[in-house]
Amino acid sequence: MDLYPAKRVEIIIESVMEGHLTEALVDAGVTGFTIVPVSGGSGRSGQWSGQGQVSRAGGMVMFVCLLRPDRLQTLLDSVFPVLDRHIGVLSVTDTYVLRAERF
Amino acid sequence: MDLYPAKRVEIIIESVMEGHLTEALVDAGVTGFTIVPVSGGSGRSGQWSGQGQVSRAGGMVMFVCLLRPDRLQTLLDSVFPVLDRHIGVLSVTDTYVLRAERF
Amino acid sequence: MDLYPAKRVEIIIESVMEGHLTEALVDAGVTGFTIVPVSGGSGRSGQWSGQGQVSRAGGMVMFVCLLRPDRLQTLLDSVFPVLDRHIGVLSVTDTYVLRAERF
Amino acid sequence: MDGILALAQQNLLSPIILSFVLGLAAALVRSDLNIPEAIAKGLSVYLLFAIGFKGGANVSSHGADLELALALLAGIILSAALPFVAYGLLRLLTRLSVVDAAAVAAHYGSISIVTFVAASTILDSQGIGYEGYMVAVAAAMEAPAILTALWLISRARPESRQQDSHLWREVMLNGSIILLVGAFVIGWITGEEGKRQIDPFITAPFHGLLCLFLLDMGLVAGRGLYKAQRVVSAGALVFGITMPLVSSLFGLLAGLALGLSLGGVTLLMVLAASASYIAVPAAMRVALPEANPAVYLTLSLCITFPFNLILGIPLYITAAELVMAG
Amino acid sequence: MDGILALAQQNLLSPIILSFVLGLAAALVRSDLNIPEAIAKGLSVYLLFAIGFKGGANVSSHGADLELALALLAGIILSAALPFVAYGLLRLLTRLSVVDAAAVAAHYGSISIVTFVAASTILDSQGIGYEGYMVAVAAAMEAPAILTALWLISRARPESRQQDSHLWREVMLNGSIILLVGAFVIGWITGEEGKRQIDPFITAPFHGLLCLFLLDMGLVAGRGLYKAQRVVSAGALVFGITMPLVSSLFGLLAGLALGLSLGGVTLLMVLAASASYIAVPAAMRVALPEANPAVYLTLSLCITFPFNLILGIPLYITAAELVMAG
Amino acid sequence: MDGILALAQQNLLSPIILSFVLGLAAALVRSDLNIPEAIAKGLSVYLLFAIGFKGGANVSSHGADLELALALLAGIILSAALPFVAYGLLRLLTRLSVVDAAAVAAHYGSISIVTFVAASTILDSQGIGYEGYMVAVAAAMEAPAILTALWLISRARPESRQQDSHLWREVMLNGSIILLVGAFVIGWITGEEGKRQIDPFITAPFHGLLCLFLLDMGLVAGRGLYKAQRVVSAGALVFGITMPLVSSLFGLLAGLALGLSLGGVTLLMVLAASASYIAVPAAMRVALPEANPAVYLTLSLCITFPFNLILGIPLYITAAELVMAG
Ligand SMILES: Nc1ncnc2c1ncn2[C@@H]1O[C@H](COP(=O)(O)O)[C@@H](O)[C@H]1O
Ligand SMILES: Nc1ncnc2c1ncn2[C@@H]1O[C@H](COP(=O)(O)O)[C@@H](O)[C@H]1O
Ligand SMILES: Nc1ncnc2c1ncn2[C@@H]1O[C@H](COP(=O)(O)O)[C@@H](O)[C@H]1O
Ligand code: NA
Ligand code: NA
Ligand code: NA
Repeated sequence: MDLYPAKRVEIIIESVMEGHLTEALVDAGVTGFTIVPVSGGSGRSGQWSGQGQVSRAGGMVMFVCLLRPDRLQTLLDSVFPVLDRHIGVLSVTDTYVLRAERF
Repeated sequence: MDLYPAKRVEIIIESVMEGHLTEALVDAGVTGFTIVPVSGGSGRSGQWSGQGQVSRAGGMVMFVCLLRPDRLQTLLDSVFPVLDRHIGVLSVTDTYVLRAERF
Repeated sequence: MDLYPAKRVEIIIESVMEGHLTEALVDAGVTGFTIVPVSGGSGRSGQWSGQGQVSRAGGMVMFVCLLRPDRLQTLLDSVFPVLDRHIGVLSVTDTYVLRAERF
Repeated sequence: MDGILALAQQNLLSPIILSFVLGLAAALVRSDLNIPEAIAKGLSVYLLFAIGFKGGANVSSHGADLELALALLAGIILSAALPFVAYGLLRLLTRLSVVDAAAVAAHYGSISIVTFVAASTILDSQGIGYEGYMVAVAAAMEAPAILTALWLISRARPESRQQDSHLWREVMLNGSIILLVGAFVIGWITGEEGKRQIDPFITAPFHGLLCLFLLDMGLVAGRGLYKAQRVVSAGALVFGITMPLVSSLFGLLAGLALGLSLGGVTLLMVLAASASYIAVPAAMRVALPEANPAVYLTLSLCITFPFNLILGIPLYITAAELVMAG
Repeated sequence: MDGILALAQQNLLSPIILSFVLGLAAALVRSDLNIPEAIAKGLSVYLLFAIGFKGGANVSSHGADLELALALLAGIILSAALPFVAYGLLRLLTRLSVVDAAAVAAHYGSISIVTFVAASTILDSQGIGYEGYMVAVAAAMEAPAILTALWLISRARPESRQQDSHLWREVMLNGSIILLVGAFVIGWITGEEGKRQIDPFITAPFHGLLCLFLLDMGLVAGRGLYKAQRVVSAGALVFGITMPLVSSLFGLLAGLALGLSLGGVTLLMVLAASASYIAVPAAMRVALPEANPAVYLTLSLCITFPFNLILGIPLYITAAELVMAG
Repeated sequence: MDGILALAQQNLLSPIILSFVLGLAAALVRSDLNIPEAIAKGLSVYLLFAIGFKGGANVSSHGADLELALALLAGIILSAALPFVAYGLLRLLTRLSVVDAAAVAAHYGSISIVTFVAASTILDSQGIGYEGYMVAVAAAMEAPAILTALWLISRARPESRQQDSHLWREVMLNGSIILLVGAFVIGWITGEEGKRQIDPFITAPFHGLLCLFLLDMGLVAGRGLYKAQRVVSAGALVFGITMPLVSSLFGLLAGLALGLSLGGVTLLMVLAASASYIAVPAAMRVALPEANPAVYLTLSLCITFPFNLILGIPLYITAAELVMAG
């Protein structure tokens, strides 16, 4: 059970952009990611909460993407145009994965 | 697209403390964080699950907070009194972010 | 408020395996973990979304487990048989925690 | 005696009780049957809204000013006083710490709205009337017990820290109290005309939705019972069954003193006998994080709630009937 | 004048308005009362399906071909034209940037389906009939305003980038439009026979479920009001109240020109006067991310929506009555 | 023949089928219309509870002991036997691996409860009666097919590993089976009196809630169809349509042998013809993780389910009518 170095990219972005970001990732060949729901938060534009919300306008989602270190730049290049004008944050963390051939 | 070092603080805490922790963070000037729902878990006090629960007493939430390394101490100082007597765990991970001016 | 080194293990696995994995972890003495709902994703088997799904067959969940570095191997040994034949990814990240005695 | 048994059996064989039993059984055999959290919360919103509204509409057509004020007062006193009884009984029967005992006591002074709803549904199906304002009494009884519990602790541990504003908000502005009182007021203001408009929503499907809610509660209670052995001593178990019986006597006396109808007396007994498992647990996590939630949740949800639902309610009806007939 | 006041009071004291007020009050005192997101979305699916279906079934029994086409056309023109009025008024009354003003204008050209539903419920309870196809007009008015807003910006900033396919999907295939139109078509196809089958679902509990939805909207609007002071200037506030009044006049003229019934004219006034807070905000996040959502959401949801719900609707009914009687 | 067409057309133009078609269409044009997961699960809890309860209450008033036992036995045999047919047909028509073919076979031996519900709703609206215990037969047919599939694999691959306790829990204590059987038993125990209490909940809104559930299924099936081309070969497609026809013949024979009523025979045909897409897929993920879920989900949910819903049910009714009249 060896562990291999990888990158964990976490992107928190507006719900309305979920489809765009998915497309951008898949187009860039980044086909492994997981989407986690988000229930609230706070940023420069103040606090928000998803409670009782019907519109998708206010909400956010979190993408978690594990990938080989050498693919990081491809991911960043494809994500940046989507993230650029929109509300959201991105972080990149060093991590280790099992079964490196999957990433 | 440069990446800047940052800290990723993850706090898993009882749902009833969501409001307190939010206030503590905002009071300490930590205004960027995201709240993720949690559906179950296990700890020293045994396993729990949010399924079918009406009361907020049993549930937990996860705060994810990205911030500049030099602001970490402020965050810890403001969070500790809230976390202290309550159920919850906190972890701090080194990470990298885009657009450092936002944090 | 000292911080102690720890490992953050994140396992994204099919919902149907939630019970198995919980048992495997608890049996291995890993009793601290948190389960986060997942709303969609993409992998080698294509994209999926939990929207409107009634069956548990399609969904996934995320386990987040903080533990002392010396317990990592125990965890990996107990998780591997469950993860092996099933859809899912595992990552291990270096992190720091408060109150080390809890882990 | 025959009356109780017949009533208990009839109760036991109603869809609402059997739905609860189904949930309990499914959880105990560890089926994956579950009601999503959002649906459970939605059902509780529905029940609180419907029961509050119906109570208010009833008051609007029957009037209740002084009577209502006195009943509220009696409810508040009961809620504030019963924790002393509970605390004493707990110290007698168990080895719980001061904090744990006080936390449990708060639950038993406060009330369980679903037990109240189940009881009023059973009264309806028996054709026994009751005062519409009893739902306001239920709301009034939610919080005072918490104050008594905090006082019990501050007496035992004078150094304990001051409670902050979060606690007060948790206690007084708790969502379920606001919704129940709000719906009551809406029902009162809009009266018969309002009732006519939303009646097909709050009356026709009520019984069935209560079944689903009790199914969910059975599931949650059944899951909790797994942990019960480790957490609940024999003494605590005895408490979980004795306390509602004792409390119901206080409810009975208060109901008679207020001159309530048979149904009203029964409901006051039920309120006194029931223990909170939604609002008070949340308040306790804020106010007394060191109290062990497994103790109070298990007692309230896994012992006292099923006891009241299955045996308690028929017992209280029969007792009220006997006393009021005599 | 007495008529308006009586109607306003009667409206104010109905369960639906009081439920909204309850939600607003609970949020303002910062209670933790909340409706889970999934339940709120489920309620909106129900309302859209029911209102769409009923409209379609109504058209199927009364027929509407040319009339319907003309009304749709009028709705599209209103939706496309009103943003110009809104934009002008905003530039006059506020210092909002071009982008912010255009984004707000898009909201006011488009419509709020809950305001429409509330108005038709009030008409029903007044016994005032209306054309079943008005719900199709509502659907037709959702999107055109967005195009006008984008045109306003592209005129002011010729360098602004081309919109991509995502925006068009967001605008034209928006879930609420599809559901409303789809249910309308289903109602139209299945007619009386279909209505008979699902009537106990779409009619009987409608009023009560609308109460719960408005309770939720009160909660959301109340939370939004916390931020309102910082975001909304006095000028914007004036806009949020003046604009619906101005728009309703356009609606009135269009309704008279189309020869609609009293109820139909009122509903067209309501559609013109209402501002979107579900579909357009989402489209704006995609199309104009640089516009400040706090501005348009606060204006639409926290100012104009409550105004229309509480005062606007009785006003529009009375105005239509006066004009059509005269 | 005219009968079938008329029936098919009438079926096609009913609100439930059109709601499914609406969902399908919305997903195919890639609208963002969606039903939250919690609401979809809540709807399925409702449908299972209501259909189980109604069946039980019906049995309680008509009695069914030996008949019921024989029908259950027939259902179990059908469920256990049909996977052999399916497996053979798949090996003939497709190049699926042993594991994939066995996994698909398990789905077709088991049943789809929504197809059953839709069929009984259509029978109701045609005024065709059926045995109340058919819902118990449905429950009994959920699991046996899984055992056959596992046996098929263990025969082909004797080295395959033993199944553990998790699988048995997944199969036998599956939430939907427990709920269906539990509600059936509750209906049986509480009978007419219980039915009277919760009838406005389980009967009046049933049709409408089924529409919303089918809308959701249309959305899910439509999203699945996107992947269908890549996954499903022409042979598999033929299987997805032929298999229900073949199975329904077995159901017809079994129904005639049991001496069921016209409605009962039709429902047994529907059960035999339908393929699971809730319980069996989850069991397959546990038992046969190496089987490709895209294959069995696409076949069951995107091919066979729509086929049965739209064409199959009218066909089975007509076939049963012809045979039983002859
Ligand atoms: N530093 C941060 N850490 C985590 N989440 C953040 C941070 N900053 C912003 N967010 C998330 O992004 C949303 C929008 O941020 P903003 O654009 O700054 O208002 C917030 O509501 C949070 O959910
Ligand atoms: N080591 C851990 N890693 C992740 N989550 C944890 C850990 N320990 C505790 N938790 C979470 O915190 C909750 C309460 O923990 P405890 O107070 O230990 O019972 C658990 O149910 C988990 O959700
Ligand atoms: N590289 C990855 N990063 C994050 N999540 C992943 C990754 N690969 C797979 N997943 C998750 O695991 C699921 C199944 O993956 P797969 O078995 O590759 O189809 C996906 O739908 C994602 O939710
Ligand atoms: Na009590
Ligand atoms: Na408008
Ligand atoms: Na079958």
